[in-house]
Amino acid sequence: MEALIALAIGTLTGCGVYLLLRARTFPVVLGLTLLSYGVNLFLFATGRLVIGQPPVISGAANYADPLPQALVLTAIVIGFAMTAFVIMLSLRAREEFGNDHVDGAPPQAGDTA
Amino acid sequence: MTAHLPIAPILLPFLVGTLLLALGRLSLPAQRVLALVSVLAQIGAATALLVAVSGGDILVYRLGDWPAPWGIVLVADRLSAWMVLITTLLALWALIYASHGIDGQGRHFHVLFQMQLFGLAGAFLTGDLFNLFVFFEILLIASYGLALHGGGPARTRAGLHYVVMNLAGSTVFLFAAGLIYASMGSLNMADLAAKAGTLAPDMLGLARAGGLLLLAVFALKAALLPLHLWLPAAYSGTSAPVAALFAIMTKVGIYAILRSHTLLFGDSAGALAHLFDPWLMPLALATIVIGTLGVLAADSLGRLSGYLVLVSVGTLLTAVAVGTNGIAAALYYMPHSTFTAALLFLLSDAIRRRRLQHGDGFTPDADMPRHALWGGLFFAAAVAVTGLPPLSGFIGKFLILRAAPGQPWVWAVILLAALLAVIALARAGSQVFFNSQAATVAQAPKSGASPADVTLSGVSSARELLAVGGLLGLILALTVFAGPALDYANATAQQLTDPARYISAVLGGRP
Amino acid sequence: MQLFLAILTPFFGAALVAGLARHGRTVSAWTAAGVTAAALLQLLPLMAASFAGTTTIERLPWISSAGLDLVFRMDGLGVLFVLLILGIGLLVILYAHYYLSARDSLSRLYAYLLLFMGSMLGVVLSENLIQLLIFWELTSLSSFLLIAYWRGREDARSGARMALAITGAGGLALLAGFILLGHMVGSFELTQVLASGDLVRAHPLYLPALLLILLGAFTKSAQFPFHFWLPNAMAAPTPVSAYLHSATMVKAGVFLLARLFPVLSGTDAWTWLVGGIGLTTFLLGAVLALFKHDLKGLLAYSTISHLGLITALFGIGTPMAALAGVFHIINHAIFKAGLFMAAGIIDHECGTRDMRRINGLWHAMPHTATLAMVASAAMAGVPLANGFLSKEMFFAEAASAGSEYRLGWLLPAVATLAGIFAVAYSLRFIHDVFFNGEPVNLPKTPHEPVRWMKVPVEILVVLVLLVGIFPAQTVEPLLAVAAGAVLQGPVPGHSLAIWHGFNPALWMSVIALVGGAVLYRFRRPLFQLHDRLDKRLQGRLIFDALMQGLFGTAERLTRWLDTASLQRQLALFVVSTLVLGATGLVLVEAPLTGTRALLAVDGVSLMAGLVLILATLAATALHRQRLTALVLTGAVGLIVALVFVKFSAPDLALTQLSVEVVTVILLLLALYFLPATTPRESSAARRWRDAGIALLAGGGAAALAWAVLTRSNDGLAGFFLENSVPGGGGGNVVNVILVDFRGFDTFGEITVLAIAAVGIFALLGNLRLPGPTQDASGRAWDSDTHPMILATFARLLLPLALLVSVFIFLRGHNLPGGGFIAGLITAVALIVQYLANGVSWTHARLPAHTHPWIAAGLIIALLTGLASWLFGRPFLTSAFGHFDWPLVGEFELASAMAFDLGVYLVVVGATLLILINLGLVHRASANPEATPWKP
Amino acid sequence: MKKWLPHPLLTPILALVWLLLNNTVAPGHVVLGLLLGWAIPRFTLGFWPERVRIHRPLSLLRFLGVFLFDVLMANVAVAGLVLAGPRSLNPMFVQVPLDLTNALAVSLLANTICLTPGTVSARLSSDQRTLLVHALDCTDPEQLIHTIKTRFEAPLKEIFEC
Amino acid sequence: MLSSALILAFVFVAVAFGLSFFRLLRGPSLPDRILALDTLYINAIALLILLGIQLGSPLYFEAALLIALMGFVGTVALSKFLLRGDIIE
Amino acid sequence: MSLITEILLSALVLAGAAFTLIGSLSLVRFKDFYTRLHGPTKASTLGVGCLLIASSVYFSVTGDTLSLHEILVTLFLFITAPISAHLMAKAALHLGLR
Repeated sequence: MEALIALAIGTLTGCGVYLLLRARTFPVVLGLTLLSYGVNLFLFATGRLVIGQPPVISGAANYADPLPQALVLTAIVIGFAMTAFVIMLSLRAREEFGNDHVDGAPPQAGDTA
Repeated sequence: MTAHLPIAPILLPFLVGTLLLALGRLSLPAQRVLALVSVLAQIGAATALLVAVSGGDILVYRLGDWPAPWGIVLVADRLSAWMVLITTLLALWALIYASHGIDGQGRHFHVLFQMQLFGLAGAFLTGDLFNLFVFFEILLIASYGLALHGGGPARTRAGLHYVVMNLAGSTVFLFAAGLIYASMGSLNMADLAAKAGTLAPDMLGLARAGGLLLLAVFALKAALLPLHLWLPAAYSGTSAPVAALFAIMTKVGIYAILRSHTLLFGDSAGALAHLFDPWLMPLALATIVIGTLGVLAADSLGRLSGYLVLVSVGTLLTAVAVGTNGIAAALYYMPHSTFTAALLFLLSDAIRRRRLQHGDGFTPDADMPRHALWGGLFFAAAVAVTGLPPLSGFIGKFLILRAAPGQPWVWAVILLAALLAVIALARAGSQVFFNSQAATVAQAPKSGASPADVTLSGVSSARELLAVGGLLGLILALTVFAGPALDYANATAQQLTDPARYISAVLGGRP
Repeated sequence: MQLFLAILTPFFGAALVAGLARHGRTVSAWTAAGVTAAALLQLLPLMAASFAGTTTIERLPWISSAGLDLVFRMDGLGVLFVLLILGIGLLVILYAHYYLSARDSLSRLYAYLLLFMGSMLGVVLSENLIQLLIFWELTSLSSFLLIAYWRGREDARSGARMALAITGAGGLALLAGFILLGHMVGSFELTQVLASGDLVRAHPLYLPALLLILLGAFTKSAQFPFHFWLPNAMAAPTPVSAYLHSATMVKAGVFLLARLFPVLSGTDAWTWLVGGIGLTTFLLGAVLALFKHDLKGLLAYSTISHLGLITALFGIGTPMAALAGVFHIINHAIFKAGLFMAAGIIDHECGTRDMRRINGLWHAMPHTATLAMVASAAMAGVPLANGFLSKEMFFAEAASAGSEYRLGWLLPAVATLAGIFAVAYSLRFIHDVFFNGEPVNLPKTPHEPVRWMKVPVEILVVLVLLVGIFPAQTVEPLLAVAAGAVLQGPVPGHSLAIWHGFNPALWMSVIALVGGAVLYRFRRPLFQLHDRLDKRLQGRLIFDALMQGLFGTAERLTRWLDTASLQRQLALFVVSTLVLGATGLVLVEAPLTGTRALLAVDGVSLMAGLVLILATLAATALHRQRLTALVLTGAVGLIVALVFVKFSAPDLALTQLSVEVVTVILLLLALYFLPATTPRESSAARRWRDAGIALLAGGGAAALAWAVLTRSNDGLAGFFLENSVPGGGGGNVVNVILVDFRGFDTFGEITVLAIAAVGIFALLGNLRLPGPTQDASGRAWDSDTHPMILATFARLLLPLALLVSVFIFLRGHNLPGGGFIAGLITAVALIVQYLANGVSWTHARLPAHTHPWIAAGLIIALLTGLASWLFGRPFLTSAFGHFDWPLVGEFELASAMAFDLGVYLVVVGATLLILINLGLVHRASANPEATPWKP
Repeated sequence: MKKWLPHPLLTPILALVWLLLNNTVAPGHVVLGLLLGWAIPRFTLGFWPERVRIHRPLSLLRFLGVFLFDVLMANVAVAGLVLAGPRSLNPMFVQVPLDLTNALAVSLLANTICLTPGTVSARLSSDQRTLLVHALDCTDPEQLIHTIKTRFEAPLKEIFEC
Repeated sequence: MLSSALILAFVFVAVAFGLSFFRLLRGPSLPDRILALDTLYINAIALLILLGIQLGSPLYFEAALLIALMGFVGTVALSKFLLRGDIIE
Repeated sequence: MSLITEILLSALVLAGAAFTLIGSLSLVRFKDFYTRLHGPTKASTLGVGCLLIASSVYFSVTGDTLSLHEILVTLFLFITAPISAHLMAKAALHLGLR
């Protein structure tokens, strides 16, 4: 199970990074979304994987570590706010530049893209 | 009330920011007054805090009355108080400058401004790693809004890059925090420092990775090579008062590096001790070099100032890397570099809006109104920023050099950088001020006027002068009272280099 | 305090003069002169004291902890220089008043001059070396202003920049040298430094310190190879040249040599460096001076040469030589200032300084001519002029010192040779200008200047003669105290007289005089030779080339580094992060896999995991079809939520699910205005590079996650689980952490959300994008804007959704849920109304601007936090209690719930504000009632 | 009256839902449920101004019964078709003319159609007179239309209209 | 017996997941993909309920509730996007 | 719990899972979009319905109180599922899928 989760985190991060390195705003936003999924899972994983022991006091013997969950919740919210902002910014850029290239200008021949 | 002193500089801007948001339809002048009052109050609070901690005791504020390391604590030691005071003082003049009209060119300037201060104060005062992340996000999201205030393609592009870079940075911060928690089992900095010594060997790798990822994040915020590329565009792109306020933003990164360098990875950190050492010095020196190249290559006052910020970052971190005396020197140099950077941004904006054709570019133009005055101000600013005598910049550089005997590289880089800065600024100054056809003071419309332009009414230019003069005054004060300032800096450096007091203050009896 | 005030006086004077600018030239002239006199008067008593042999030291504490107090020192050397600075200063002020044309602002010149004067005083009266350096650099700065006085002229600007660059560089070297010196001695104060000569000379750091300090001195005193800035500084007005470039600033270098003579001199390094450079400069300057057609150019090079002479004298290192050096400082200052002023008069009268055109002025201005001739006689070292005496001493020292060293004979030889050239250029100065036929088409017709313009020159010439004829009676005492201060010991026996009998020195003088005459007579071939070499040998050209190269390289490098490309920045960041993380993880010898017992994987999890991974990969692979990628991302989000459920984090699952919905809507809203597909721009190589980076990043993250997951570490969980119910009054520990244990995080978190909303609102401003009129495949949009069925059920769902959100909110403290999730549910329910019924319909029923909600939420959160102050508890301290009402039954109220209410409000407000305003971006959907509202 | 209790039907429904949500009939929750059931409609009044009238409560119940039964049947049938594979079915679009006018009724009908016999309501004509229905396996469109009209439309009509 | 039934059920749902995802990947048309996503949501509900029964904990129920309540919003938004482009107008 | 309830539960669980599976199966088996559309909207609703009843029974038996809130999920599904189906069909028609 751990391997599966680690693999998932890796994939999310990797793909996020790849999309982040694209030249248009929308892929970058998607990349950030994937990246935040990845990091949220990672942060969650720092509480280790526990099945069927949600940290809701019910007289059970032991519970999952609640702290990482709280942190992830905060992270999710902040991530959402940030994503929203970038999306908005991409629209603003679209208006200002007339295109959706992250550098404002579609690349010249042989230039970075 | 004194019991709540540490949280005062945090809550004040939050309160006012929220009020400004609630009273959305408040008239601009009213908003300005409110914001000004708030900033003055913050200066008061910050000063009180500084006085309170100057004796050497460390104030700990347990939020929610929960003990560390479980609850979040605010920790006010000499360093934090120093940074907060610098921030508030800077904010005052930036605000005054902004109130000459730039704040009216978009919505919610003052809300964002106050929230920015909220984030800054929190970042400097919190004693919890994840809470630091949260406050980073606050000051970043506010800075996003501010950076884009006013609009225009160049600004939007720079803003976009700035935002995306910092989002990537935030992600890495989360990875780092996760690693630290996973390996060291805490988020409270003091607790981490206490646990660092006795770290299980199989956790070492994770902890080290976490620490170095932190370095990456802080380096990005501080614009340390090679993560500096966002800075010049972002700073020269945005509106002047915001750029001035941003002078403190890089310092946040430097503060974070300094804090973790001394507290988390200090001498007592066992296997984690001196984690940053192999990286800090070379990167800092390289930053100075690259920054200086940029200074030489700059074609406008704005970019020039941007790169000068870079140089100051490099200088500060070099000093930090030197050791205790270096840290003291850095702490003295910190306010100087902050204020001078702000001063330069404000000046170059004021000059830009006064020159007829070429804005702040290095091309001859007609004399601006009150040529001599602005020329003189620029000369003073140049002296300050290049570290020429007699202003505080020289003292700072002198202290740094003095702290690093037998490190020829540091000497060579810092001195050469200073020389090249002098050359570059001499060229810039003589191009902008000396080489100009006299007369023709008429305000012809500037070609390609940027949206940040406002008509030069008497009031506005009075406010500009007030702000610029205020910053110059701060620099002068820093020069005249260099003695006390340095004593404080020395005391701070001492406090930083022995974290035991910090730890015991936060964790109470626990070691 | 006196010294300090005296030094401050000129600075205040500068401000004063600048302030009085509009009151006319005479006023500023008198003010400037008055200020100078005042400074002199303040210093007189102390100078008298040091004549009596006492050294005055004043101290003002400044940065004591860094050994940098303001300490001033008045001793013999100080006296000498104070006299030069202020005395000649007065004359220059008088002279400038008549020299400067009415167009130029006299007050500006005076202001700068006084600035310089003050700095110079500071240099010569400093006890603390660092403080000395501060003033030293100030002289550089003020000379920059003075040289660039005629800011309109390119040569003035470039000359000023060059002077600043070179002297500035020297100053920085000097700073380094001084810090080293202070490091060796343990103090920056001259008293200690001068006392510990032996210690310093024995110290391993002696050589570097010496080199750095000499660098400073030589740049300032225009010694070879840094001499070339001085001729270019001649673009300055002549009074400035007369003051800075003959008497004072250029003397600062040799002053330093004199000041530190007891500490640094007496080693071979000193002798060879200082003596060698001095001699070279002496000769070089003399030679070049001969060929300058520009009057001031000639004088500039002769100054260089004489400075070389003085340097050489200090280099020889004997007390006698030092004394001679001091003596020549005096003499050169006097006659060279006079010569510059004379040259200025000539320039002023003829409108040019080209000696090929200025000829035979004898008839036009005999008076000036006489003055100039006497002065240049001193320059040539003709008996009865003061220059002769010191030069004679020099020859004597050269002769005697020469006998001690191998190759020593070079010393007198070179000295004599230089002497010959000195005589030659002095002759030229006289002969070319005042005789040698008629003037060649001068701009003006020259005649004697106004009376007062000549007075300063006359005074100086008189001094030349007085010193030259009755040295013992006039200059002796001054020389004695000065030399005493330099040597910090007994002054060697010497007799200042014109006639010492037939000794080598006399013969050398004779040879110089005769040889000079001859050389001048046959100068033509030399001139041709020089003109051929001159093109290549100019220091200025080299300097300019250097600057060009510097700026060029900087620009190229910066342009290469700083392409405003986001992708490069990101790539750099990712790579550096990888490097740092890797070094952290790899450089310890612990296995990656830990010892924790692992969970077995079951079919569903495997399937879900695979779906997650494949969906992610697919979304990346298909990212060009943006909508498809979006749908796939939606699937990813769903599975992430399922993962949270699976591993006992129901709260996270709920949050993730609701955020997911909002995010999808957000992205769709944006996608409407963006192209439907991403063009294929990146080159294959680049895609591979990125893929590589991505692979490494993913691998790294996976490795870290694996390492974390396979190690156990009980974090802080225990405390939270124990205290959640008793301390926080809630069973849902996660929620209790959020609103209580770490409520401050949440406090910040909602602020972030609020600021984001506000920032977005501000950012959108009046942003109005035209939506595409047809979809990507060119199909027109469907006509049905609000499908009726959807509309109906959306309304039907609203109350239900609200009910659910209330439910989620209330249970949050004890069971999965809470303000944030509840807020999102509410927000989504309302957004569905927008989806189904459109903006205008909904705005008729909902406020367009939810700022008040956000503000209210924040304030509620704040007040809940502040409430605890009333009970003397810290911010955000929570309280809760159980109540029992009839009929209602027992229920719990916690202050944390109020806090959570704040969260709820902020979430609803922020989410709506963001989405609605995004929806309003479309021109069509922006109806007046909803147009952005002015704050 | 209308102002204070806009949807007399909604209140008990919401109260019921509330109790279901909390899985309890504790008096406190009953009170709270009724309170919410009263408050929420007040707040959402703007979104749902017209009051819903149930003319024949009994036929509503009968309709519900029929509906649930058909759902069950439809599901089984579709499941069978799915298992039988694509060859066994012949899908087609059918235009169903509508007599209903009430928006809610139409929507309910559309929903019902979606959930019951192998059909999905695909598009409502702009004049809301005809509903385009896609049938998974239909041999006789007339038959289908007739079923829909009699089985669902009629009861809905008598419940919500006339 | 229940446990074994649950295991079998899990397998069913897992397969259902796979099938829906296949459609999601395969497309070909966007409505197909949206439909697949919608189905994934419904499968998720099933999964959650099964999980709840298996772990004997009611804490997972709200997740199912939430999906049932809000899962369709995404689908609707996507469809509306295909229909109108501008989903909030 | 008693054998009968266990049998009942097992049956319900299996039936539910099976229907869910069939619903998804239709996505793969059918050739065109409109036919695929039927699967999820119907089979799945029933499948989920069965599972919900199962869960309701289970928690009513194991837990101390009657657990009926599962009904709500079904209720919501009955409201929402058709809407999505309807709109998807509408979109498909708009795109002119055959």
